[in-house]
Amino acid sequence: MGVRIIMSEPTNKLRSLSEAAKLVKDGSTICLVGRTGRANHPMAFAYELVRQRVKDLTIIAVNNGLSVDLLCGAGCVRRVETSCVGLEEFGLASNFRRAVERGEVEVAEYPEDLVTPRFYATAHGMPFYPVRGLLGSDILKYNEDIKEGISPIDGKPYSALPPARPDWVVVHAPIGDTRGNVVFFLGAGYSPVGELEATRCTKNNIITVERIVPDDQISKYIPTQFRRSYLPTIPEFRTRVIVEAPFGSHPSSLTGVTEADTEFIEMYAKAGRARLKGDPESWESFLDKYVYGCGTHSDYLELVGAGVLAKLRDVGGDLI
Amino acid sequence: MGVRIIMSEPTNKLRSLSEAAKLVKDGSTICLVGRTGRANHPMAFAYELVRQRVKDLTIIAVNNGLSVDLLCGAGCVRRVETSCVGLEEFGLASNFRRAVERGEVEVAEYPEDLVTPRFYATAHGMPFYPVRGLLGSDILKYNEDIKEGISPIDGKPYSALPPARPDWVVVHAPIGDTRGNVVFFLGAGYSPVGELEATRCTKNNIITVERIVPDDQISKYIPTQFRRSYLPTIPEFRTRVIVEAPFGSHPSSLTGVTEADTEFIEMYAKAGRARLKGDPESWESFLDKYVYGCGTHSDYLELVGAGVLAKLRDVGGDLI
Amino acid sequence: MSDLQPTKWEIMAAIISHEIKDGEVMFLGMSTGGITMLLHTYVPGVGLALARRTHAPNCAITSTDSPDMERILGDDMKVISGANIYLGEIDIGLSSCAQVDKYGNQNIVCIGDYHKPSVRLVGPILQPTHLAYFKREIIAVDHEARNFVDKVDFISGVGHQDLGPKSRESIGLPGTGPCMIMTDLCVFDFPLGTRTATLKWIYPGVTVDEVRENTGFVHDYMPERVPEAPLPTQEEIRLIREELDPDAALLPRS
Amino acid sequence: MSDLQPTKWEIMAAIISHEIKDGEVMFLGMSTGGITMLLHTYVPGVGLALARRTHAPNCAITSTDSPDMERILGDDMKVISGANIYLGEIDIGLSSCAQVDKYGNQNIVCIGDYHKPSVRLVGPILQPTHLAYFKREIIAVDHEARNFVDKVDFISGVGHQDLGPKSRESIGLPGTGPCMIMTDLCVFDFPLGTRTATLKWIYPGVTVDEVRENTGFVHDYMPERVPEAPLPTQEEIRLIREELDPDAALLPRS
Repeated sequence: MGVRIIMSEPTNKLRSLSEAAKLVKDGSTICLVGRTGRANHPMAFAYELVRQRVKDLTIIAVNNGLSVDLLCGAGCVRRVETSCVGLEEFGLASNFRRAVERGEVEVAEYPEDLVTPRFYATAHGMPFYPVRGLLGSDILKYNEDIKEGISPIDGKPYSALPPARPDWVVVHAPIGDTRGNVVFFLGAGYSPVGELEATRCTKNNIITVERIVPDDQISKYIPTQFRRSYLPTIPEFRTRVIVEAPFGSHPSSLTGVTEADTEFIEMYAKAGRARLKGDPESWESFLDKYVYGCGTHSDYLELVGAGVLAKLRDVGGDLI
Repeated sequence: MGVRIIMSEPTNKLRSLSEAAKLVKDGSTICLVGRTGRANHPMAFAYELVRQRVKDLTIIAVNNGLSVDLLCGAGCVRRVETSCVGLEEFGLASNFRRAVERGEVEVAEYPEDLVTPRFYATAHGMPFYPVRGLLGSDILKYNEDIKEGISPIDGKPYSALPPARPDWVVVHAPIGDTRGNVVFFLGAGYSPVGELEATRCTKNNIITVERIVPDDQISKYIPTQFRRSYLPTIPEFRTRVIVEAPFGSHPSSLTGVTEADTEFIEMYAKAGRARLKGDPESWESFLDKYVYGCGTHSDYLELVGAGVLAKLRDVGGDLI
Repeated sequence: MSDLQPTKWEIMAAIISHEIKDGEVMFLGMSTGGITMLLHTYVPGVGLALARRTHAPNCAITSTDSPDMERILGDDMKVISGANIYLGEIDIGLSSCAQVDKYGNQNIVCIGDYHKPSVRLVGPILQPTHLAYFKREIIAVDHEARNFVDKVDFISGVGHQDLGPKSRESIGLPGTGPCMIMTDLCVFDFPLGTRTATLKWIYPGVTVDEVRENTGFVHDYMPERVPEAPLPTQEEIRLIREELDPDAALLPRS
Repeated sequence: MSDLQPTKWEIMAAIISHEIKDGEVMFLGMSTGGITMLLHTYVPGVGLALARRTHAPNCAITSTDSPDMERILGDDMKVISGANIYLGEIDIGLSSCAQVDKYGNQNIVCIGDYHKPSVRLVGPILQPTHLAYFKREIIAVDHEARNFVDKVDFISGVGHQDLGPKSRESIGLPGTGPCMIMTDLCVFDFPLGTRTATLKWIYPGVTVDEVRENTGFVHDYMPERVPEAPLPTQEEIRLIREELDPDAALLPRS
């Protein structure tokens, strides 16, 4: 009897932004891990979800801002599970505010330190994550997913958080290869804890990166100043698809690569505020121009302008 | 009104091995984080506990071996909470075996992956750590600290592990300073997860190190080959006392610093086996010679012999 | 040499300094720039540095949002890592809110009915955890009447509540809760007997009427005359102006 | 050219190879050297490499205790990181024990009464978790009568138990439990009907009597003639001897 001799062929997980976004069906639960307000948001992916007019999303978000606000403002969201949606120095997230105030979006409230533990619980096979820090707060009153129980160890009350079960986790990172290996850079006081915890709770991870580098050569493309540090990674085993999206966090920043585009965010926030106050025109223009009017992410980057983008690259980014 | 002007004076946490061991009272619960069998055990500290004839210890141990076996063999232990006590290629841990078979030491059984979560639970304020992987096993039958409950989230049964509440955590590491800052080196496939998780659940950490280096200069003393990596650390805030104990893991290894002394362990294991079979003489000689007969850790090292010790240093150790 | 007159910010920094005991660890919440940065980061940061220079050389902070401040204060701003919230290793927290009530309950989630709010705010962020685990909390709020309400619309930070016979401890919270409300007009504390906000000090030039007009809840204790806040000593003012913040980069001089 | 005769180790490696489906992830337990290393590390390691060279090019292993083996097998031993035990991402585990019963329950904790054991063993290590979460488990045991008991003294790895109407699933275990017991004489499996150990294959030269004498539990199915284990093909033997393990550093040739 003969034996088939087959050499292992690593799977090419590279997809277009549009193909990747099509994975997210109406009514899905997705995890968008941006960092408070305007850092490290997978914005290119969020824009693409808007373009594809995805509806009724449930978004699990760590301290969030731009990405959730955009999706709320475009009518893609039914529910947000989060500790925060805000735009930091640019004020409240007006689209999120408006959607919640009109009852269009419901919120499940979690404190900041209990968002990633919901991923931890899933990744560790815990049936729930028991805590005591919520006793007495109205989070227990209004978040109906959190249940009260009595500890079998000490007989005292506790609150049980539900493990996070996202259909898809979406993360933006600096570099990756077509097999789905991904590397993050580090910034002052920053490590991508939320991103890593979230990607560990599923294999349905959609990773957008600034640049796809040749397979097995990822370490060559790490900028010199980061090479002396341990860098957080996502192993290929955990990546479902990977997408090349340069400036894929714009207008938010990407640690070690791109600064936030504060002028753009100012314009964005102003449009949201006007709409909240009853004047929807500038918000609709924003969507028409930067989202629906752009067939692809490249069109968007062209609109933003190469000159503007070049100024946003920080030291690590120069080398990408 | 005058104001006292006082400049901050960092606390000197350096203590002798004997002073540090005196912190552990009879009946205490201590956590000894060795790595399976014969790696990274805080042996100098364990010997000193024997010298001080500490009694009735409860030991919380991750996969363990030499240190628990020694303390069982010297009659210091009442109870062990662990996933494993064994000597790897040197066979079963005879002193642990004997003590358990004679009913002198009781064991609380935990699987390997559920030992460090007990530290995680304490460090994260969890009232208990809920799991499902024990259903059907006799661990639930015989470990009375693990309680059964019904999840308030899905209504199905789970097991609640008690958080670890050690009075003291003892860890051996390569280098540290008098303020209590400590650095671990890395080995193939090794990171000191158990050590770090354990030290995070209390401030009562006793750290023994191969070498005390000048304050604020710890990074200078990291051997070159480790400098390109992120190295795990214990911050001074978590250290109660620090002790200089060169070859403080002997005869177990210390990752990146010292190889295991396999001849010594062979001799040790043989003495334990003989005692288990009813011939206590060689075990008693071992204790008399290497523990009671040594006033200090230096005496012990002298007995082992400088020539033997020198051969055990591996590449990282040369630079210590 | 004439006496140095402290600014409002210096008075607040000194009050925070005096609140910190030696060896204590402070935790600051997130700031978003502007006046918030001043009230929630620079004032307590300078307060901590002042404490380290005077009576509490071993106090420390876990982190700040401001690398600039850490650079300016240098060794006077001891930043430590590894303090554990859940083990009660944070002694003093500092946070803000959109609403606070007389029990010290705080709200940063919404104004109005939760399901149909008139204003949806950012969300709870870390506030529930501050108020559950930190040994004590300083609530720092701009003194506007709408911020001081009889009952907050959403308890995102648990104060002393209206617990009746129940204490915070009885409901399972390890921290002792808010120890003061510090505003730009005055300081309230929560005396052990009533555990309700009681006007403790007003800053120089502020009147009780002014406080009353700008406070939306009724105080159990609101006398005609309230002690003026203890002012920083000449030496403390000198330390702030000459050594800690010589360029007035953190605390404005007026 | 005469036919290559497979060794016992090659037969076992090929059986493991055939058990692995393409894309599957294998997890090996801890080995402590000697014969254990051969049975629990080298045999399954070569089995995996053989699967990758033949029908399962995308199977992988999470880690091994043997950097030497990983070096020898090179690209044929795909080691992946990031597979999650609790999410069911391990397809096949391999573990040993001091006792196994006919339901595939395993024991590595003690022999005799738990509170007064005649032999205290190492403890459960990772076995409970293997048997709870891995999709299926290969139990690899030296074939001695004392290792095969009617009822294990301590269930540290949950097999198909004597659950009566209850299934593993009904008690909340996501993995499907042991799929085979592989010894140095034979292979048992657990057919769906009875879920009790049933002699499936014996190796060339081994008799049913020999198995019976060395097996301490009663089989529901122990016929006079049991099929001989499927032998590796000539090409598989060639791959092992010429390409995977040319120096016989892993599997002894006799």
